[in-house]
Amino acid sequence: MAVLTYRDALNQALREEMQRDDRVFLMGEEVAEYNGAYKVSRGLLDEFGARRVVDTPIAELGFAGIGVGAAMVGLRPVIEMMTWNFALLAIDQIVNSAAKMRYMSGGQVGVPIVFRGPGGAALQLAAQHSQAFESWYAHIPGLKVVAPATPADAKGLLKSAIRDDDPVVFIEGEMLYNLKGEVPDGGEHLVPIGRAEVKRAGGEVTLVCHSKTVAVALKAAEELAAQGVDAEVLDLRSIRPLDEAALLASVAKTHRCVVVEEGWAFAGVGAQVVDTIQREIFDELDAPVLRVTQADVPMPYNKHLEKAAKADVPKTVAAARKVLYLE
Amino acid sequence: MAVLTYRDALNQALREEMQRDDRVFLMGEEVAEYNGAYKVSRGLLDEFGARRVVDTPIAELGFAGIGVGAAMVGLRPVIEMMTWNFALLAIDQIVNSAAKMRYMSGGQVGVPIVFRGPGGAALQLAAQHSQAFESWYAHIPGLKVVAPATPADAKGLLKSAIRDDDPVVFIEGEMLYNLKGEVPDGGEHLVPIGRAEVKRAGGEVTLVCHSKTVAVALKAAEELAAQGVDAEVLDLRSIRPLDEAALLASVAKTHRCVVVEEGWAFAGVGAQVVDTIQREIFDELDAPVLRVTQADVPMPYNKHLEKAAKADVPKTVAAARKVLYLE
Amino acid sequence: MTATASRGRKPAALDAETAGRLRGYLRQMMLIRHFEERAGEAYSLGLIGGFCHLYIGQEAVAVGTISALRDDDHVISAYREHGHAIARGVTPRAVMAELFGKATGSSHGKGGSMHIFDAGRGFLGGHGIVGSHIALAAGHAFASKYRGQDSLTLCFFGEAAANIGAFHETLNMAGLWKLPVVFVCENNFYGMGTALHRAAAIEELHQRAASYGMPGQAVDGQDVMAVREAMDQAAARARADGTPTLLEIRTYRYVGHSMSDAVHGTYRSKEEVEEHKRRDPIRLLAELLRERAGMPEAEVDEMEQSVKAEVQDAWDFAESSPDPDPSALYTDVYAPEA
Amino acid sequence: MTATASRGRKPAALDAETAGRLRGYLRQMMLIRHFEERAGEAYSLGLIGGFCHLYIGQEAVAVGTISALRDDDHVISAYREHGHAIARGVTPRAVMAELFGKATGSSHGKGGSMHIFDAGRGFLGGHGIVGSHIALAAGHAFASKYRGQDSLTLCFFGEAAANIGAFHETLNMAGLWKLPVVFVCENNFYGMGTALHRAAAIEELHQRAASYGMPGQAVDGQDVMAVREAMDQAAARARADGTPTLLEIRTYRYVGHSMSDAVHGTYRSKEEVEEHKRRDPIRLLAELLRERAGMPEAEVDEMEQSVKAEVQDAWDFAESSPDPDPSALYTDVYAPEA
Ligand SMILES: Cc1ncc(C[n+]2csc(CCOP(=O)(O)OP(=O)(O)O)c2C)c(N)n1
Ligand SMILES: Cc1ncc(C[n+]2csc(CCOP(=O)(O)OP(=O)(O)O)c2C)c(N)n1
Ligand SMILES: [Mg+2]
Ligand SMILES: [Mg+2]
Repeated sequence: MAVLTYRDALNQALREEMQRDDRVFLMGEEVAEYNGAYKVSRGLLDEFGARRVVDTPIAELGFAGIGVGAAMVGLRPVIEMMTWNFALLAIDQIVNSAAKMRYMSGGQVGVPIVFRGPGGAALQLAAQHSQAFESWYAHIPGLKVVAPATPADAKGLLKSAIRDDDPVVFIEGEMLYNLKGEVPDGGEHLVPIGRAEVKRAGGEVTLVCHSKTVAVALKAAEELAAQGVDAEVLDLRSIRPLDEAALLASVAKTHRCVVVEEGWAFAGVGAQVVDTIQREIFDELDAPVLRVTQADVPMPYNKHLEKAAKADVPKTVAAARKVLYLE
Repeated sequence: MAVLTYRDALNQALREEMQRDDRVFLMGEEVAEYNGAYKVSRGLLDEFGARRVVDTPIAELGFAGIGVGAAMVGLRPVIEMMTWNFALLAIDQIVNSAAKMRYMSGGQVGVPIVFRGPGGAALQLAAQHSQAFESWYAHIPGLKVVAPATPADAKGLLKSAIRDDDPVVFIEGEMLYNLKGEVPDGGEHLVPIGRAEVKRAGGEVTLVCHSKTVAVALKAAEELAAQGVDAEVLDLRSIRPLDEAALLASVAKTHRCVVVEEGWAFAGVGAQVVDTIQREIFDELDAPVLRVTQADVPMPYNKHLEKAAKADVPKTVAAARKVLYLE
Repeated sequence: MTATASRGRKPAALDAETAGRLRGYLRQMMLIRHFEERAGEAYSLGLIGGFCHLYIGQEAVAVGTISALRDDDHVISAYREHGHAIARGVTPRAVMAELFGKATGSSHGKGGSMHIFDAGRGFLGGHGIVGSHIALAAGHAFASKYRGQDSLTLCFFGEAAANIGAFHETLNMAGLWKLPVVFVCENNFYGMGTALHRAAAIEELHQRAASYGMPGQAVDGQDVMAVREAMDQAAARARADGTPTLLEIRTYRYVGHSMSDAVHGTYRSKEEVEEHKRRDPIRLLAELLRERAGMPEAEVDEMEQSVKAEVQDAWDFAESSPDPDPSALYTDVYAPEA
Repeated sequence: MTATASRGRKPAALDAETAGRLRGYLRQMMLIRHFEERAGEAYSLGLIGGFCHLYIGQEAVAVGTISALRDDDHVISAYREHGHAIARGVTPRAVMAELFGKATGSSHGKGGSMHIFDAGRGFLGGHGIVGSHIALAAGHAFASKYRGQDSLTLCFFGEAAANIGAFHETLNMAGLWKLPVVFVCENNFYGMGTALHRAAAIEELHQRAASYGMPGQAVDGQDVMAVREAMDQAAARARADGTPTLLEIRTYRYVGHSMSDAVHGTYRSKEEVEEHKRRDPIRLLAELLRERAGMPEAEVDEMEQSVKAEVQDAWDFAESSPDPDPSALYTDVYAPEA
């Protein structure tokens, strides 16, 4: 297994799938000549040319729609959103066109497309540039939503997303691009959409997380271990479909759960996780499920305020101790 | 008290607030000469003229932004979305501009604006025209979200929304416009934002609902009464802020709860209701909270399929019986 | 490029090929007209639900443009698309059954009036969000070019859609990348109750093409030959090197915006509607065929009988077709598992 | 209307009033330039975080336009707005402290570089979503008109923003309703790494005004007098009857798009940047004042010392100011309870 950054793992996935299937192309702002705002598409223009790596004007609604239109007639577009914050401008095409097309055409017209780009907060980018929208997209039937936390998952899920026959919202962690990790070799490393993964096994409390909060949960689990608490870390990886089986199996074992996510609390991903757990295994729960989320405010610029706003290790440890009635 | 339709109650609220405050104006597609696509603004052009009742081109993003801009400098715009489905095109202005402005300007620039229009499904309007987005807006700090179920609440909440100094997303029930009900007389009938209401008192199970599902829950409560079950119907009215005190008081009394909503299940309003209940009064719950939602599919056109997709009385009764362990 | 192509033609006799072609157009236009009249009737009877937007008065636009297409081209439209679908060869049975919400409908009853699809005929909807499908059209055209084909995409939208962002973003990219789309702005002078001049800062909408480096042209949409001529030129440009065109085709709807909208009295006068009806595209074409191809009156009557029978058959088919199976609620959300 | 207004002026002596005014512009431009250089320095030292977009090279646009405003006008901009804020009179202290994220910053440390606000001076941001604030500008202008005032709104955006939907929707409504906005498209020929000709189907962006029934004009943005002249005309139209104008002001940024973007080497050559620097707006104005108003070299040196001192003071102020109180995290989400 090679050690790759999350960025290079994504780049490999794109390259391999473009080599494999001429129908796959990449389109978005700065993806070609600039090699990507976050350099995920580095080298792809050189290798595949301007036919398949397409720089666009700043026109998210328009090029998202062009992607959907191309997918309707059999191409397999990968549409890069420079960040998911800007995708609000394109959300009509994602929700009203891509997610509905197969259904409203009575099954005639599918939309095999991937919308991808960084989501969530980076550092000091302030209110308009620091938002995590996975719960929004996961609300919508017709879409699939994935958010990988590691280089291996980034590569394997992106390849699965590109091969998927339905629209996939692929949310990368803006702070994860430089993260290194082992990635299985070869062009057939596929991580199935809809499958969570236990990133650390434990018996006393389940920490549910995805994307950037996987590192938070793992760190919290270490600290908890030092305090004598054995935490399991469950990385959802896919938000829709949600791997209910894996979720319920873990919580049925630990009887306690904390959900850690980057986004806001109200009707966030964690709310759905809570709903699922209490509905399905109410009697297994020894304590209410608690959540660690972004503070319920737009993201401030000042770095201390920003830090205080984010889901982090101390908040996660505290929540875990609380569901264990340790404080 | 006069008996008014929901439509006329909204119309009165607009008229009274426009009479009271010259800063209030109404803008949107077909609001003026056509008297509104759903006739909510009937007569307003005649009374207030084209300065204050403004027909727009089809340009949701643009006129939402014009509304936000006008609010930033002290006007109090009411922006009609012909339906909330089309507001996806304007959501960048609602989320990235209106909701963030006060915060990112350090408190200098508020946005006293109301975005209003019909939400949810009507009859056979199919996938692109039958969506309930309240959970999306309620996810966003900086916004308030209300969804009245009765003429009295429609009037009282719209007046409060117009007087509010922050952006309010006001979601009307497309099927409720002809609903009649008593409305308190006088220009100072204000229903506070953030306050739920018990629409029917009961002791054995709480049916949480809002907007169109209030009628569903009331009907279900009647059927349950006939079956010897005493249900309480709690109309949230405001989704954000959520009246947690009223919610918890009711469920602490009944120990059982069903949430009925029009939208999809995943990370819907009900998921947040569940999260709140189990977090705050875990030990009061005698059964898991269950939810009745739209089927997890885009809305089909065929009327039988559509009916089967919607939250309805039989599904609500069944869920209530289930949390009472009656089946 | 603002002159309509119909001016200055002399009333010479038509050659047999042209006359034959025009007879075909006439029948298609009559079929669409009659289909829409019966759809309106079915709506009043409660056999059709939801929103239903009729195409009556605009038939020459659909027929004049779509007749120029090849099988490998694509057509996409908004919610007023029954006529476009029929002109493209979607059967009246499939369209009517869709309006009736039946399993035999073109979208198996899941789409309804606003979402007619027939992928086999390259008819890609039926879309309900004003302007959004304009971008989809550019996507189909992008795919043609990507694959090295010379097929084109024909995209219909109303004049009110020319004020929304998707129009602008798409036309800019289509102009920039030379995407083979013929953008047909059907200017019927109203978007719901809003007159063109109350919604657009300029009324000569075809001039907006200049902002996107593409040809633009105003066309008389009640003259099917003029429409076809403009379309032929636009199609030739699209096939040659991908050059897109913005055709502003001026027409009129004789009916309300949708079934709940009155024909006149709210935003337009009875006189205005009557005035426009004087240039009815079907009558104009029938007269032309009479004058310049000696078509006997009886032939028009025959056509009328034949389209009536065809539409009645479609109605009967739709009415007697089954509703979708209840299990259909849950299919077509995602692709079936492989 | 495409000729730039600067052509054909003769090098006659300037009258005292003009010379005085231009001296003021020169100092402002030098202040902005120096402020930005120091902001870049502070960024490298880690005193500023997040995204930071410098305005170096474009100073004549801000100064030439904003100098024409009255106190009751509004100014709104995108994320490259430090220069616009300073030209509008927001103090370098308040701007620098905002960049440092301090409680004394113009947005109390919550906004940062992209969200400078000073409501008291009618400076309404600092917005980060390309194009969206163009609609906000039209809203401010709508309010002026609603209140019967003749104040106007000045809206800055980059040339790449002219391809996004908000631009189109807003300009159409502004043209239709005659909203008093001066739309200033600062054409610096690149949107991040994308050259104008790779993003827009036409390069003469001012011509897009024709689609919206408003005047459009290309202006030499390195010549502050030409900018001011075009702005005066646009402002007069806006105040007279609300007529909006699209000014495409051609300029150049001497620095990268943001701090992580190289000055040259990726999407533009060193030669190209050097070539543009030859028409540096500050040097051009200093030369003009020397030639036509006999301004001694020493005065430029003095100005330089004075702006340096002012920026150093802003830096010291920012550095020594406190961070916001931790409780500030939760304020300003909603209006305080009455
Ligand atoms: C984005 C959006 N806004 C509003 C509507 C509601 N609506 C449906 S059709 C229509 C008028 C469109 O007029 P035009 O484009 O001229 O087409 P026509 O109906 O005349 O064929 C409106 C406002 C919509 N469907 N989508
Ligand atoms: C809607 C949106 N898409 C993409 C971005 C990312 N982005 C920020 S600035 C920029 C380039 C804008 O260029 P231009 O409008 O020419 O302004 P300039 O930076 O040259 O001043 C891009 C793509 C954004 N902020 N908003
Ligand atoms: Mg129209
Ligand atoms: Mg630029």
